[in-house]
Amino acid sequence: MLNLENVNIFYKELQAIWSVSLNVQKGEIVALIGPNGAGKTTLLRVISGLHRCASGKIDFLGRQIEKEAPEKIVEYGLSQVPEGGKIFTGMSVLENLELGAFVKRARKEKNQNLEWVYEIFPRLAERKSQQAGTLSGGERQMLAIGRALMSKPQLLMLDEPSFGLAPILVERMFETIEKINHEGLTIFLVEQNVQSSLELAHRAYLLENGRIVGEGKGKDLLTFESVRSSYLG
Amino acid sequence: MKARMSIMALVVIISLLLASCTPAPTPTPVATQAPLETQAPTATEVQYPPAPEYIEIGASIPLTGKFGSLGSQVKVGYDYAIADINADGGVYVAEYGTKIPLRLTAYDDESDPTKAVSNLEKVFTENNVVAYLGGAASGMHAATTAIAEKNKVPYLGVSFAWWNIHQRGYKYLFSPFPKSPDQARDVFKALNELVPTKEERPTNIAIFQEKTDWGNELGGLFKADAGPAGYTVAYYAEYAPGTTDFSTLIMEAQAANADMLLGMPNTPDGIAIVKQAAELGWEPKFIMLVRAPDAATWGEATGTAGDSVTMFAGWHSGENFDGIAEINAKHQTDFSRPADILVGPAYACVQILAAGIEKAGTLDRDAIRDAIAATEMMTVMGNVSFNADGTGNVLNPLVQWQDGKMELVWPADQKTADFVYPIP
Amino acid sequence: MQLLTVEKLCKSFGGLKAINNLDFHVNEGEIVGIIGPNGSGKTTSLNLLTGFLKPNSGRINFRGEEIGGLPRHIVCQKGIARTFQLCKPFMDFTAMQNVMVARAYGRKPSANLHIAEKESIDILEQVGLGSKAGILVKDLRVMERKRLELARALATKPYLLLLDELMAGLNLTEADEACKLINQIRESNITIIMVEHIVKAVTCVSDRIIVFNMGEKIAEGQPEEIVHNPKVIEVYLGKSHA
Amino acid sequence: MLQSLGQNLVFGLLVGALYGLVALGLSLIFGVTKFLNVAHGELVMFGGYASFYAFSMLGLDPFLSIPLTIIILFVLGAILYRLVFSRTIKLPEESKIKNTLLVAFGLSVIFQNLALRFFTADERGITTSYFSQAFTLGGVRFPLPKVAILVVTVIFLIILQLILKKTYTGKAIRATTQNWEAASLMGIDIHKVYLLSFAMGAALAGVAGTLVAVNYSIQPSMGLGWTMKALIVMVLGGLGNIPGTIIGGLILGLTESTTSFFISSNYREVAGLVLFLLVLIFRPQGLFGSKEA
Amino acid sequence: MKKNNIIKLILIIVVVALLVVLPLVIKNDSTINLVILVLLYILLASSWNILGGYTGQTNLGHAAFFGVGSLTTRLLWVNGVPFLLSFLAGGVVAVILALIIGAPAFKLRGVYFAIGTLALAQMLNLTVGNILPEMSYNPDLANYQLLPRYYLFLGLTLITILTAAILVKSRIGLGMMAVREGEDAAESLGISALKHKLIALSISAFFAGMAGAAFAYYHVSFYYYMPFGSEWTFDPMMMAYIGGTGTIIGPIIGAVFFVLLKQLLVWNVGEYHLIIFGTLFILIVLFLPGGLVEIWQKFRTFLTKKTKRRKKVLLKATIQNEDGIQRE
Repeated sequence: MLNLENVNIFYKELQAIWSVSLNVQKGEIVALIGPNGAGKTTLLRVISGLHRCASGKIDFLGRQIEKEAPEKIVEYGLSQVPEGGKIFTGMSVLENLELGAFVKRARKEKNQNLEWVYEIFPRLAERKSQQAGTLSGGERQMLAIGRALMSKPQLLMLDEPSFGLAPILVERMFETIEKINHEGLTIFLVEQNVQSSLELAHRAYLLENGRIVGEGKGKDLLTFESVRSSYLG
Repeated sequence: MKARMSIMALVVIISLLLASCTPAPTPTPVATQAPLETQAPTATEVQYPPAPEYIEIGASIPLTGKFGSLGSQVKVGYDYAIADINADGGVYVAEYGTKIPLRLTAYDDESDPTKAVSNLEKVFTENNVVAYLGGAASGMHAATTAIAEKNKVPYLGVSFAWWNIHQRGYKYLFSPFPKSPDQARDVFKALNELVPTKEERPTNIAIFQEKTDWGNELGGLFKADAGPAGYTVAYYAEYAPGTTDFSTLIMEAQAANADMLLGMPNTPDGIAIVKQAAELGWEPKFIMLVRAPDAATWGEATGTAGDSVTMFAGWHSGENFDGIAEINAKHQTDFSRPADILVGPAYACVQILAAGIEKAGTLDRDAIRDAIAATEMMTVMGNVSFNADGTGNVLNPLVQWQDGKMELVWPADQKTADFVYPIP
Repeated sequence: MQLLTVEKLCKSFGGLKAINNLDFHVNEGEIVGIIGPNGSGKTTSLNLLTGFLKPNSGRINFRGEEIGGLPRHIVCQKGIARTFQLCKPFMDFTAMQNVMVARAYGRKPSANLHIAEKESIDILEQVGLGSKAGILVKDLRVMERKRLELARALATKPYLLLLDELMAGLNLTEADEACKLINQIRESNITIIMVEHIVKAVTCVSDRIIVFNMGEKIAEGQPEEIVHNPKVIEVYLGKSHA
Repeated sequence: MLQSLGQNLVFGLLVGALYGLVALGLSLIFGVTKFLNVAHGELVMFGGYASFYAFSMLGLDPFLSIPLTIIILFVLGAILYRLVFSRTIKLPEESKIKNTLLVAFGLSVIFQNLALRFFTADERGITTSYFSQAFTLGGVRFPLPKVAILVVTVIFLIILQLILKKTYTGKAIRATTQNWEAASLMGIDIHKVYLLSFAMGAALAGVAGTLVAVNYSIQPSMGLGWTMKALIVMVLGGLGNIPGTIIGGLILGLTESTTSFFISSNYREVAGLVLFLLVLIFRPQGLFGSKEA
Repeated sequence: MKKNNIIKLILIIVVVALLVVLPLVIKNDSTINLVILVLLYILLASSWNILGGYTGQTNLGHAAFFGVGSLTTRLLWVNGVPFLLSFLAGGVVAVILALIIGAPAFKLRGVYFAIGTLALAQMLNLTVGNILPEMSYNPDLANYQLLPRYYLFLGLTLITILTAAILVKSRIGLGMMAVREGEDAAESLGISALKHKLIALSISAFFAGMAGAAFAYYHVSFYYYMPFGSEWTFDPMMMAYIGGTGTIIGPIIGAVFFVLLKQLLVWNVGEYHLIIFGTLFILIVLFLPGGLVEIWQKFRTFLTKKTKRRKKVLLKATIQNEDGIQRE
């Protein structure tokens, strides 16, 4: 579904990602883990078209997307939940969700999708007319995911959905992700929370210093020494 | 690297020096100063020195900025007069025994007195002008006349009524234009003549004084002359030029039961005053705004609000002096309307200057200055002579906007239309 | 001897308590590592120590003086220097000028720029940038920028040096170099606090490690203890690992 | 006295609405794109001339020509964005503000001189047949052209709010303002949004220009004065805060009119500037801005 | 390096000497007036640059200091205070104004600082216009001489440039530039940003005030409020940007270029000169963010790259040749 081949990324003159190749198959949950500064977010930004890669190929559903504008990539069915959610705090919850369905493809099915998102996150339905800026951290993250789901994506990329959440909320968050996946959505997950994400993911990649240093079935990778050493030494 | 930068700086500075040495693109004639030991012309054979190609005149005129509409009129007057004189070969200068054409070098000063000053300096040194023609508006003249005095160049200017500037002892300044004292005196004189029945006349005057030196002068004179002429100043207010909102002044004038308005606003301020007066329902019987309605677009811009407003224009195309018909014809072709009010006085300036040069018989500035001072001649604005302070003795016609057109309503022997009173 | 003592330090943004009743101390000559996951309050506490933020309550005592809430340039002049997580070099300056600024202003500044220049060269040599003195920061590589950031902090002649995620983004060899550098700095009698995300980054040099989570101190001890501390492992890898 | 004060306050409010409308476009543009378009006053001028010529040549009532003015200025705004301003869009915020300030300053020089060439330096104004009509309420006069200011301003405020709140395009504009990155992750073409907001801001300047031509007069060098007013109002209302901008305008109008009433009309502009500086010092986020914005 | 410095010094001496003898050689008043105008703008642009270019604070209220300087000097001078005293008072009063407004102004950042200073100058402009609406005349018109005024401007300009050059090489100057490059980092290194901004503002204001004082001495007649007009801020600022901010030579080149170009356009294209000028200005801002100085630098790097490449090509060629020879 998503296929990266030898992607190199620079920030100004500094190389952030070194020849990364990875793929995500339909129906999978794939996790990308690694410590701070490893380049995970950068990689997601490039996939979404927010930043250009210097070289390499990115293929999504048979389309070359490495040179496409972000709005086109969303149109093709690839949505991202950015780090920290980045919800529109000055707008109501409902408006945030409506914006999620901005692309033409999703606008027609807006109401249907809205019901679907409310079903997944009943909390959002309760707060739909509330200003998004007044939501709690967990609710914000739900909103961010809900908003991305509104575009009816085929592949959902999540950048640290557990960031800043209390442990119980993290657990629920991962349960939700699993649930969404069961409904047929492919998921590409970027996480620092190694334990939960590896338990959840079918497959995982370990990114360190801009390079893929490990790859494997999610639970296998959990016992992989490099993961442990990558964090704890 | 820095050394090379300095080289560049040097190159730039040298090019600057070169640029400033090279003359302006228009070739400047080598203006020979009039030799002082002029030979007494003998009847038989006279040896004339080679005549300069042109008689150089310089001006700085506000063609843009807030006085742009006044300056453009003045410029047209100058251009017409010079064209007319040059069509005849120019001005006869006895010293050279020939007619020499006039050439005006005029720069736009963007209604900025500082720029006007440097423009006049520029034409003085680069074109070696024998005389200056003024721009427009008192505030501009105030800055430029000092330059004329400093450079000892005769200066003829219209479109300014500021009297006080003539009291600074300037020798080179001449202005064939009605001055504040004339305007203050004549507004009451005209009103008393035009409205013979005392009961019908307005009684309470509101004066809106622009906070400029000329405004201060004229406002004070209005105030001083009102009483003796039988009027009361019910309201007197100052405002800064550029004010967009006059509602407070108008309401206070209204509250003071004023039924007559005197003021000297510039054009945008004047437009705002009459529009807002109408909006607020203030209906004075008589309005005189000395400067604002000068603009040819006044009628169009103010519509009915600006109708019946009067002013002292200094001139009107309907006057019956020689030469006006030709000017009007030309103006009609160029602008599809008879000459604007500042065209005539500007034209007269050039007439006076040409006569002065001819009388002086030389291009010596002091001689020209003395000749101008002794002026006593008919121009397109009537008979002109100068007082010792450089103010002119000229006709001061009262003009009124009627149906989007300017009409001359006073004095009676020149009038083109009847005075409309009270304002309907 | 305690160089720095932090007592009951609190800081909140809006309703969020970023730092909650924090107590810790640093002894003279020590290297203390502060670790914790994202959002645990590491950088906030560093900002509180250096005057970039004003504490809501609590005390920060440095060399017998209360420094909480002092303007940041005063804090620096009192002898606390810091580096930034995202390097903040003066981009249009050369490496040397960067260091010179610090030497001309920090603690015991050299008002004479010629002297400052000489001293700056020494400091650049010390961090291994001697040959890059005249190069614009724009043209330096990441590791070189980090070294420069360090050099700049050292040039203020601090008693206490705070390093904010110095190790992040470095590869193994680079990290080794950094460790060597830090040990070398310790030798010139400078106390160091290293704030890092990854435990590994601080174990090689730290005498003591403090672990933050959710704005509170959850563990403190020798590096070996910390690596095996169940609470720490839980915070990093999840419960089952513990 | 009291009646006179009442009249004063009413005029202050009505004129203030015009200040608000002039600032509205500037504020919209700044809020979305962070362009400091100091050539805004010149756009107001073009709007004024558009309705002036529609009035004098086509005999079109100025209020009926507003749609025409909007179209002209909208297109002009779009061209300006494409040709000039889009080149600064990728700069970081601080240098974007500085660069657009400089660029716009150059533009205002060009516009003024173009206007001079094409429209001459003459003062122009629109005086309709009904301009002096007014109704009186409790002794206070409400002249139609001034009331029209308020009506037009309110109408456009409502239209703008409806666009921003109810349409997808408007929501896209708001989303881009809050976080352009997240907006583009929603599938919003942010360059289109920038273009649109700039053109809309220019169109609003055009509407304001019509009102200026009706109530005051227009000429090529009028721009700077209105830009200055707009800048003050924009900061008073809180950068990019749409309703705040209108309220900021009203406050400026009231400050000016009460100053002329109680002190002297000479100091009405000065009072506005003093108010502005005080607000800047004590509440730099504007009277209605939030600290985050 | 040393050789460069000597060349530089010689160049500076030559330029200064040229400027000193200029009015003695060219006795044309309008040329001297033009050079005075250039000097005035160099003064204003260089003084603006100290705060705007070196310290990174976009000050749109520079005219306030220029105006206050000219107002003070002119008022004192016209009222009989000895010239030298009134002249210096111009600069001093400008500094006092700077110190009064400095602390509150620097609470503002970025766009707020810019608009705030613009409003301040505008406020002074209007107030002075209200209080002193009269034209101010030169008290001694009969004895007006251009030469002393020229040398006054020249001297003042040289002092300003010299001060700026010394300042940026000093510790304070280093601190100022560090504040421009990044306030957070600068403060963390022990620099008080506020103090440095205030120093920069005061120096900038002092020279703007002195420029105003010289203007007051130079101009025969002007309105007191005129030097407060925003064009006295915008023109010098445009010059600094055209030449290159944050450099000593930039504002000088900018001022010379600006005044000359404007004059040339006035002579050659007349009515359209401001339209062309505005277009050129926009092009410079958009495509040459470093100003004219940047062209030079780009040209230099281009040259060095080219020579390097040529050397490489030459080297390659030799190697190939050698190969060739061997093959033969």
